[in-house]
Amino acid sequence: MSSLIKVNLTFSGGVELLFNNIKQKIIEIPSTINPPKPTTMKDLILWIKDNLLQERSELFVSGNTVRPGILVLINDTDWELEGELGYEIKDNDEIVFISTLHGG
Amino acid sequence: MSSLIKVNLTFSGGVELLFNNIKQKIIEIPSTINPPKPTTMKDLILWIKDNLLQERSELFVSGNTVRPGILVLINDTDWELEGELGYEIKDNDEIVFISTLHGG
Amino acid sequence: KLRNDNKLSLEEYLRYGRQLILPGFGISGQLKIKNKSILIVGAGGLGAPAAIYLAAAGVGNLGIIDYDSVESSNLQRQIIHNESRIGLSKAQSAKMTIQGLNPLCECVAYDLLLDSSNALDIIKKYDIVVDATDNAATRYLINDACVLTGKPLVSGSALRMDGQLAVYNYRGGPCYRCIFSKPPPPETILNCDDGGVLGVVTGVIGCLQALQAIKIAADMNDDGISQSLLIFSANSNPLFRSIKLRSKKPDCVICSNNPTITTLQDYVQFCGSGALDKSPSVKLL
Amino acid sequence: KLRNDNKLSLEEYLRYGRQLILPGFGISGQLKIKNKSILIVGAGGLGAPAAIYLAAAGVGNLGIIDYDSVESSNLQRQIIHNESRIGLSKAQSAKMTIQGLNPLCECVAYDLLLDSSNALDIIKKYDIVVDATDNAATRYLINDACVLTGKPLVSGSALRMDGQLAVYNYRGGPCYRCIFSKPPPPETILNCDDGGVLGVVTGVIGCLQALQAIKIAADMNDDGISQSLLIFSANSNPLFRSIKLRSKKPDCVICSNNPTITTLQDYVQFCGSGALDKSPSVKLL
Ligand SMILES: [Zn+2]
Ligand SMILES: [Zn+2]
Repeated sequence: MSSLIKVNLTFSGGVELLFNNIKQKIIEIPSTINPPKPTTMKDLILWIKDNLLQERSELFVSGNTVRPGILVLINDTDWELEGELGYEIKDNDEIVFISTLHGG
Repeated sequence: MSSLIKVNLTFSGGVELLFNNIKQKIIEIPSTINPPKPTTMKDLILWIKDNLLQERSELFVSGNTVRPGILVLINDTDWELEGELGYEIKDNDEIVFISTLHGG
Repeated sequence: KLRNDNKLSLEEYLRYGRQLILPGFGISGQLKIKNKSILIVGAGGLGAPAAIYLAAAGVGNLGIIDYDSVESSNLQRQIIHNESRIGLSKAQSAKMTIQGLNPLCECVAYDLLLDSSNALDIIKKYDIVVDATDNAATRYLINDACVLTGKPLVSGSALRMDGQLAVYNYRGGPCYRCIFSKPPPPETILNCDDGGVLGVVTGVIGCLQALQAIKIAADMNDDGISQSLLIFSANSNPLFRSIKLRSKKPDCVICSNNPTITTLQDYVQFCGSGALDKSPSVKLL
Repeated sequence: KLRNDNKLSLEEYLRYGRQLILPGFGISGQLKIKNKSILIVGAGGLGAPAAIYLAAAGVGNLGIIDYDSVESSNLQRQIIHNESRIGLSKAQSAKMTIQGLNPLCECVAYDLLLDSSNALDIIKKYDIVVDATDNAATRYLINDACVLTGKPLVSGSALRMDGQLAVYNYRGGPCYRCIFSKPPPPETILNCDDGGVLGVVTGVIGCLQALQAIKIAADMNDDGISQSLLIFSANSNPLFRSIKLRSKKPDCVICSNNPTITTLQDYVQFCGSGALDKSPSVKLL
């Protein structure tokens, strides 16, 4: 019984350039991408890589997580406080991928 | 059966000076201050005047509403979009009273 | 008087290179702002950074209005002036700084008090108006003049640790009177001279005014700037809060389809105090 | 060298009047910032408004580091310089503007490239460090030097339409490495010269850096500034977003109780590029 959950994605700080310059996107994904476990951030990142990323995936992922220099926010909180890759995605979660900037 | 509801109040832009310089306050008020109708913004403003305001109430209220120059926000939205005085307060609502500024 | 160039000179390519390679701005954005004129009312805490960043960005024509002269107590926040300008007209001092920063920007200094007798004549010459004033009467005056002449208004204000930013009369959004139909009682109004202000609070809001004016001048994606209020509180967390404002009021006295106000008014009387008054609370002392 | 006055002169009362009457700041806040020294690394887009507003506010001692010279293409955003300074050292030019704005501020211009050989000696002389640089290697260098010398770090960055602001190594909060333990691949890093930037975006972030430095200098209520990241996006709505950051990492290589890094490193090697490099993506062209 894998229902669909809605996730609000935001790409910012330059990460949007990897996604056709789209800054916000609402996606629907199965609540259990890898049954029987609920969909986690690890599943979501892989799903984004496979379904949304246009090319040069090494600019977004590194191993099974995001590359260094991309900060991940779950509902406006650093994902490190939420369990990182193990965080279980909930319906209507807002996930932000933001590139750290160095210019000035 | 008037249960208690929690309301998050924020005073900003100078309005906090009327409330002992307190910018944020969580209050608990009856869900039906005037039975049988649910508590409205009109009830809340009167409640604040009677329970929180220290002095010089004319700097906060005018008639049964807030004085000109104070903008009221309900959950980050202009209260005019939410029904103004008639809006029915819900548990955990965030209500902001902000004074319009003219300096520069 | 306005330039209407369709291309950039070599000097402009060099100077504005960082904007020309900017996705979403580029040469077309640069040409648009080059051919726009922006009026800044007030060369004080807000007008200083707004004028500087608009001139630096390459806005073709800037007008700066201020009737006041530079004083030592201004320099804590009015960073377009400096020690050597004390006693000079603020409008002239601002123009001098702008000419030193970007000689390609044509700048007109108006050393006068904007009022109902001159506002329409001046404002109608510009494409966008930046309200960087410090009193309620002038804010209603500028709003009404912008509605009557059809100009977008970028409004900023700052006091103590707080600031506010909004764009009025733009793309069908509300005007200042739609939000604040009645002026506040004069005894509740403070300006920076009487209430104090942390200088950099005006810096933040003035920069954001320049940003919104540039976005309007370059016809950039508005994403709701015509109907939102940004609230800045320098000693709160979070520092900023964005508010969705109401739409244009169907019965607004000036911007609705059936306005009852069709000419400029006596705004000092309307507000109970004006640009030349000290705050009433201070007058009572 | 540092002044340690316990009172304000008549000149200071006049100049800083708007801050002296400011609730929550006042004479005690003014005295605190007068007796503080702040180092600004970079006199570019971020450092320009940061230095100007810190000097204007009355910070007693400012240090400004930059190894570069003023070019015409800088003036679109580096508003502490002007046409007459082209070719001059940016640090010297910044100092000249500051002296003209507020002669009471003692300003030291460092016309050099901050690196592992000089960073500790310079940074240890200051109370607070403002990172207004434009490359990853220098950001790690400054972070490590601030941790090793125990200085709070106000970090700002800007690129294209985006900006970021955070305070590191302050009141038990995380350092830059706690958040970004590995540097990004060099091919993903752009500076403003190569990626472009809207000038006023650096204005907004630079002003906010000055604000946070003033709040630290005056010991004002921190309200979580030590553990949050402000994200600014000039063409999004809302313009700002505040993020709660993680705490200090218990195993951070430099700021934890058992650090594995106890001296400055080779940051150019660590990041794969340094302050003097063009972006790798551009080098490939
Ligand atoms: Zn209206
Ligand atoms: Zn650390």
